[in-house]
Amino acid sequence: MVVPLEHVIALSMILFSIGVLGVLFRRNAITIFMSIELMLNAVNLALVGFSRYYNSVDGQVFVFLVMTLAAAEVAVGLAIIIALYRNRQTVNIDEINLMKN
Amino acid sequence: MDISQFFTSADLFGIAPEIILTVTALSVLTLEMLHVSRPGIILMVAALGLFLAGALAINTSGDEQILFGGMLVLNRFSVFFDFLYITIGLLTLIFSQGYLEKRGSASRGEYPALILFAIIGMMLMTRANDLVIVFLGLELLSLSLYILVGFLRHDQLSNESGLKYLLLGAFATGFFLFGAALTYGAAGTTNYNGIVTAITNNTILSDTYLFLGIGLLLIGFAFKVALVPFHMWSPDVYQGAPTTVTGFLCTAPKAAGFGALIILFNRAFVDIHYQWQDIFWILSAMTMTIGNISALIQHNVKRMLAFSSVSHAGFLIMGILVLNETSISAVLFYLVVYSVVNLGAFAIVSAAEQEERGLNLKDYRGLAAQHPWLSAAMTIFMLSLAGFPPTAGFVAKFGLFSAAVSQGYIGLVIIAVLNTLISIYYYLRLVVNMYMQKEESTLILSYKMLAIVFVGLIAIMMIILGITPGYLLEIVTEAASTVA
Amino acid sequence: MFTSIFFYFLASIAIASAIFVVLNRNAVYSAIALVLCFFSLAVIYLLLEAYVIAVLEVFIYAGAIMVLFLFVIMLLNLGLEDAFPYFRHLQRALSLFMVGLFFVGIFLIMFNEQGILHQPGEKFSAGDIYALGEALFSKYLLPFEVASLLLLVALIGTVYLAKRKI
Amino acid sequence: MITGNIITDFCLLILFLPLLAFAINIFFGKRLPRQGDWVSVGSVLITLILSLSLLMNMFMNWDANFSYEAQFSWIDLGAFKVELGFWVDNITIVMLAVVALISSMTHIFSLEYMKGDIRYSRYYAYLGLFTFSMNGIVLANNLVSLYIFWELVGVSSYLLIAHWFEKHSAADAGKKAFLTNRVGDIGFFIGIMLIFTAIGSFNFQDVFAGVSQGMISGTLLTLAGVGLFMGAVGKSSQFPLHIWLPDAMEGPTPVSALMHAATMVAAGVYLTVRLFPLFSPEALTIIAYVGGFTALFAATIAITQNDIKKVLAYSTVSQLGYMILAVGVGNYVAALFHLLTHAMFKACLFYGSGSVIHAMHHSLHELHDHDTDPQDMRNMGGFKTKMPITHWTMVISTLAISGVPLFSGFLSKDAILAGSLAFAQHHPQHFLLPVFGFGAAAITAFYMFRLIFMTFHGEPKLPKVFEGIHESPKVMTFPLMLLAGLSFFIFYTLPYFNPISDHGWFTELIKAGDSVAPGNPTAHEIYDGVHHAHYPAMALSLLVAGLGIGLSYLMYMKHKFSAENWARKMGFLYKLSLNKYFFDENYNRFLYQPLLKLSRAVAYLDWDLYDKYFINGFGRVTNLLSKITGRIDYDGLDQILVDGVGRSVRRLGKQLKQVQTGRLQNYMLFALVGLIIILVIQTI
Repeated sequence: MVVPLEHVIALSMILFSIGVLGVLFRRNAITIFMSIELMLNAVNLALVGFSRYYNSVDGQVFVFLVMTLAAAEVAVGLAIIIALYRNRQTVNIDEINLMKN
Repeated sequence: MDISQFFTSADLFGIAPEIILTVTALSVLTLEMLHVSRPGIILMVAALGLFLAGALAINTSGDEQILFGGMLVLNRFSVFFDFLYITIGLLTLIFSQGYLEKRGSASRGEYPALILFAIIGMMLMTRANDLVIVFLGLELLSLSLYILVGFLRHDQLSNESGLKYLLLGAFATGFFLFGAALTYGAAGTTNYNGIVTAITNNTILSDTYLFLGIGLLLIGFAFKVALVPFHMWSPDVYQGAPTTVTGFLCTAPKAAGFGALIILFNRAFVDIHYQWQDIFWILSAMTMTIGNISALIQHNVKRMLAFSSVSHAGFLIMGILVLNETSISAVLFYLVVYSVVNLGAFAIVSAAEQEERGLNLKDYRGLAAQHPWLSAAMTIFMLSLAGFPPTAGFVAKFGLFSAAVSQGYIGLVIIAVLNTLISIYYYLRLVVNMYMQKEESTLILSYKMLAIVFVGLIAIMMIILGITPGYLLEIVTEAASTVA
Repeated sequence: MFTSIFFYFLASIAIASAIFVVLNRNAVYSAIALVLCFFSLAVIYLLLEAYVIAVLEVFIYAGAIMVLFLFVIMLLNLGLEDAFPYFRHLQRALSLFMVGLFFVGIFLIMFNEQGILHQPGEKFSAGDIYALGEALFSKYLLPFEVASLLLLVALIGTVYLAKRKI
Repeated sequence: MITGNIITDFCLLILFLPLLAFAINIFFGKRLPRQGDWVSVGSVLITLILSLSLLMNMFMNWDANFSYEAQFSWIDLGAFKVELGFWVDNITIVMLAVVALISSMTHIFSLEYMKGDIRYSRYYAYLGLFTFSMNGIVLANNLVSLYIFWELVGVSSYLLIAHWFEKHSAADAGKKAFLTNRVGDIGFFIGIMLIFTAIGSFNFQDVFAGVSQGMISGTLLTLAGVGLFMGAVGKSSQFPLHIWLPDAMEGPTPVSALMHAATMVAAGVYLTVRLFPLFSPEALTIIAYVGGFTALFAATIAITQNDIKKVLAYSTVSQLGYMILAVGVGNYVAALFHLLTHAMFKACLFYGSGSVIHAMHHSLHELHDHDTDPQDMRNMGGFKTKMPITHWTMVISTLAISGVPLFSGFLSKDAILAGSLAFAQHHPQHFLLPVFGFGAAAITAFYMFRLIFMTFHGEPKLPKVFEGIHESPKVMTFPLMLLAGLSFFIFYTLPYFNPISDHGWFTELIKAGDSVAPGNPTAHEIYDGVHHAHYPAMALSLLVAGLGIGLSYLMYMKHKFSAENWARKMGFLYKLSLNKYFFDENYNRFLYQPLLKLSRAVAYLDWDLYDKYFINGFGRVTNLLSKITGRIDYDGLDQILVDGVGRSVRRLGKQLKQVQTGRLQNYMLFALVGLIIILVIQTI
């Protein structure tokens, strides 16, 4: 016996919200990034849950692609963070605000 | 399992433009690796690839084709967008000549390669018939743009823009994906045709999933095309990015985003589009108003153009609100005019940009005396953006407004007309600074002859299109008729 | 019965570790908590009979991505985050409020409509490597290829942006 | 005999020759001999010949119902189609002739007036653009091309008014003209859209047909009419958008003449005349009141102005009010008639004032006096002997504008006043309209003669300057004489010679059509009414004109009354008039500044408001809340045990420095709020 679909989705939503909260809370660009990973994982969980419910493979392929994207995005993101750190010696999002009106 | 159901040689021909562009990008990178990186050569190779891709794209523009077992749909609509992207890409590459060197970075093969990859991503977005493809296209585009925005590695503003764009983009991707997942959950498939069938047959798992799914997908797009209140990244990012990239950034993703939105709402969610009209109405009114009013007080040309592009997105949303053949063709026309004009304007801004100068409105004082032709071109661009007759911008706005009026959205059109009035003020401020100020301009414009020729061509085209828009109108009507 | 209890247990671990990720000041601890979260998610995937995804979750997320994170954290030698200045609490309070609103809102919409829960079928045939592999190389051939482009772009970008001397 | 395609060819040439001159001069002007002025003058003279031949053709045909339309498709989106084209009838032909004549005179006059200007070729280029756009308005057969040329007139007027943009006042005046016009244009655009929504066509004939079939009626029709009229309010500088026209005097004087006599401002009147059939009775009443009020209102301002051009500017506003009033009371042929006669004598007055200013300028220049205002009438006086031609031509046109018999203005003004009188006889509740009309007539006569007396008669106020005054060269006096000649009645009453009846070629060839909007009287009824009111109106208007002239004579020639005394006695009224009823100040305070503030406020939303006010302001109030959330932030234990009070104090200090901007997470929070709002709206 497996849990009902709604419970999986609920868990996914909780994780997603925590991820959003992390993005809004943290000051460190890297941890913000980690929170975004959390959001993506929540999406994956929802996709797997639906895939299980529909008994189809589509959702899982989607997960596979999301993982690819996550890896790519993290690589680029961390590269930008490193480039920024070289010029600024900080990854604190509050200090990264040269541009404003 | 019969593989031919999913993959035949026809499919291969269908994605030939993408393949050509990939090969071109890889050859550009190889040339860079071999240190054959004279900018002219790289530009030539890239342009060749773009031309070839364009030729192949037009070759496939017969009847509607469905490729890869329903992943892609090729029709005149998608071909129209293919051409738009190719034009934008080509112009960006031409206008970028010499810009990176001026900003203290070497000319790198990665730059054209990334633009080519972004074009592939956009092509996929408007050819897509499946949420998976839209998602991948969007991400291919976004990833390339993150890197392009941060391309000046030693420039703090560029770094910062890159990081801001990346974090917000990834944040938006999260919402987009969650929306896609919920839509999948509601319909049991990510294919547009499947979604339509599920909605019409009412085999939706739960309306809630669908409703949330559409809402979140919409948010994802709203981030990418910068609708209020999801626009706040755009001025910062536009300001810090290399100016030529800014030109690309405010045209290409908008075109692709709107193209994909039209397909999404006109194909997958066509039966429930009416439920979302209020949202589109509000988004449109807010976007144009806040974009315009914020643009009024900008002193930095790039920020001003950024807010102006926000307001243009508000006008474009009107077309999606109405969503019939007339409005779609009006959106397509608008996109062409808007993209080309913005590219031209940013080309001039990038020519004027120098260390610590050339980005403030005041720096443009008296430019007309020194560079009468460029100033004339800039004037035409500004008038076109403001929607002033007899430039093409007027025809574009006019078509869009009358499409909305004919469906009874008079209130929104009145707001839009008022906004157009406001926008005149800040567009003309630049013109007035160029023409009506006595001070001798100290700007030293640096540009390549080729770029100037193309700026002139765009300016002439805008006037011609304003007087005889018939030819382009025919094309957009034909393109719109295949989706409407 | 056992599986559902196990699911809720793992779910609470995942939530707890996620909260830890968000609230901890030390980036390294956050990263490790995130790995824990990923592991519990992987086990949940196993319970949902998505075996390949479970393995990929461990390999890619816990194995590759988090290592990359830790690597960068070490490279940049990040210390604790600064103490939160006073006024940022408001941003936080507001964020908390908004996210809460978002969450509760969605929760309400999602469950107000029908009390019935959708119970997945007993048998799941699409979770193994055969099904996934076949889908990837037939129906999803194009997305699979495009994913490779995505990785290529990431590769180019990373090398260009992060290499000290190019 | 000119017919069919030849008319199309003529129209195309008339339309595009000035544009060609514009293109040549803007790009190559500086490299051509004489900076390319001959290109412009030549092209505009050809258009003059062409339009005069059309006029001759009209006389030869003598067909009141002549109408010709040519069109081609411009935008074709399947469901949405726009066709552009020409609509030529007698009204068009007369207007074309007026525009071409005044434009050619301006070109010729400018040869001398603008000699040596730093942007000489650009000036001629803009004149060409202006003429082109005005001809476009006149020839348009549909609302879209009308709107396009309407906007173009706005742009070119901006360029010309701000020609001397080194002067701040000129640049500002240009901007003001442009922006004020845009305000009217919004209404215009909305009106066009309303009509298009209801009828589905932009073509005038189709629109009229649609209105007569009742496809649009009632309030909607009134709204559309008022919207369209708003465009005319902006362009023809009617109350309350009249503020730009006097400022537009900052432009070169020939431009003022062109703008005031034949182009820009005439466009608004022309529009209401053209669209007269579709105005509903309610819309016409509004039009009549706006026009009548403007006529009187502007006249009262003109009394106290001392700048010679300002007086003329307000007199233009007032005369335009007359025309609009005539349209409002249904007598639109009279409006067009007054437009025609007014074009001649007002252009003459402007050239005359230009001639005077030119002379003052040169005289002051030789004295190296740069402080004296060459346009101030208080510095003039007694120029009669020095500038006889200018004097006599101006006197003739002043007689015309005052409505003295034997001159053209008498005929047209009389027709308008008779129309308003007849209207009031039919609708006694609108008795104010003729009061406006006759009041304005008296005041006009008064201030116009004040201008003549102050400038040309009496003792020279500045003898030194007076010494250096000379008559202007022939290039400048020629237009003056020509236009003064055209101010005699005879040119408008041919083939008849009755100086007190407006019966002539104009009234025979341009017949009023019936309104297609329900509820309006037919053209015949209006004609009858006017006919009956003709003699009472004439008697009254002669009386008021005589009063005005006499009072002016006594006050400024004989000095029987002292103008200063009167001004002092009516202190408050005098000040109101002198300061133009404080319109500019109020617009600035109540419209412009709030808009600026609003835009700042919205910009604040983007960065400052949130950070500075929201967070700081609310921060104090919700100190407690923040402490609570601070506790659950992270390691509640850690915070309470280790840091305790000390941290709270430090926090306060930091907070003051923490007012930063450009924060990413604020943006995200905003987006989240937007998302929630969207979901909430959608759920409800």
